[in-house]
Amino acid sequence: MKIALTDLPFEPGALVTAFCADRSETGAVATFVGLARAEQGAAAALELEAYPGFTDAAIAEIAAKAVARFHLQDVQVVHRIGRIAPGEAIVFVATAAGHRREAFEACDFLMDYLKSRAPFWKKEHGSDGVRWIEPTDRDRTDAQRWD
Amino acid sequence: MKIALTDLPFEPGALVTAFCADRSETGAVATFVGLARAEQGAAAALELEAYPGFTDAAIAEIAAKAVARFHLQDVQVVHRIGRIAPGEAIVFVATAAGHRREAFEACDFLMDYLKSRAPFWKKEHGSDGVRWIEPTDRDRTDAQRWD
Amino acid sequence: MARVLLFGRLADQAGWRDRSVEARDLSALRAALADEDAGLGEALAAPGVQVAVDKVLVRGEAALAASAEVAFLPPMSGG
Amino acid sequence: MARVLLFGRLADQAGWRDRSVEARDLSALRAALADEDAGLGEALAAPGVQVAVDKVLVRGEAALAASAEVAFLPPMSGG
Repeated sequence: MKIALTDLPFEPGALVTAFCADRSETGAVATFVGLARAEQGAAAALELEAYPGFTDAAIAEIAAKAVARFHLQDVQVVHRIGRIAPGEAIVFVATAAGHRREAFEACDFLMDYLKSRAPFWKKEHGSDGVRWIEPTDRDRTDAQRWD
Repeated sequence: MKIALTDLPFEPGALVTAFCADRSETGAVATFVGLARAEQGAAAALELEAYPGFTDAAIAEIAAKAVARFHLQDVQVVHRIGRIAPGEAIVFVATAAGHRREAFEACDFLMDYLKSRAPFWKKEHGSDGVRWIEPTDRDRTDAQRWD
Repeated sequence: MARVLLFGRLADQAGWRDRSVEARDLSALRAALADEDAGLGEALAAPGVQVAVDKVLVRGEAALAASAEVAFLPPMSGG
Repeated sequence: MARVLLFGRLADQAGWRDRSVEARDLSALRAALADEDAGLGEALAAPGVQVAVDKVLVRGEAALAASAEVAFLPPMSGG
């Protein structure tokens, strides 16, 4: 299990390559990459704040839950913090399991948590100024599917 | 939309890198990598047969359905054919959408189709000889979720 | 001459996967193949075996153009 | 001296995100901060604002060790 916060751009493909390497009993690897959208120029940049030591510990705790609940062989989460330009990766989640249903559901579960409940504070720098973002109703109902 | 059958090993990470590049309005990329399992030595190799021109056309048709049903911005399927060693990638699916629910569901939908209904014929070379594989009951019920 | 393709266990059973057969329609083609190899004829007619002519699935009878490609497809296993 | 950390809109509102405050417990710390900036005091007490002492969430009162780290966390937005 690897959990990381990074304030530098990262390349999801390279993470997939490393994550898939040397697996002889893994049948399924599901991954998710969240990218910053330009929103047709309305979003100039996204700024994500974390509380190092607290945020990564919270993510590690939920990742451990996912491992137990979905019988994962492995899980990785990389989350960008700081200022993020449109088109750049914000979050990467990878799950490895014997079969695909477990890998998919665990990836979905982790993303719902990361998008709605994880300890980040998000600011959007747009053409009309700066605003703090709260989770959407859909984020909340998506996350409640697992409760 | 890119659909490919290949009889050579391929590297899923490199596909993810290319798939994620230059996307300013994509918020979500879900991917799935199916790997050949060693089954503790019981499976020496997998052999997949396709009908070129028929198999890829069938996959393209279901991929187009996924695009329409889940409002995808893009989709890619790469499927290995021929003899596949444990640990090698069998299938890669990537879906791009504005938001994660659509990307996840489309990837799941495509994998259910590919694993149960796509025109492939699968042979397992094991320690106890060679046998043709049919879809499992779980493959069938998974695929029926979308009907 | 139609080009006949066999896939999966059908090819294993027949001992070939690609050959040419003179036939005007599917029935004549099936008859010609069964004539030569009765076991194969039965296997091709078994439930679950689908037929594609020029890469399009057909049910029942179909006329075959001179250069038709006829594929016999056992139950698909998925990838 | 407790080290006080503010996150998200709380830091924007206060104009700082990291400082030291002399306080034996959370109430004393809240009082010291409100004394200096009444608006901030209110914001820190608003519903939805959580408090972590040494990176562990606490509810209500808590004693503060000499080198305690106290973080005020506005509603988390997810990543």
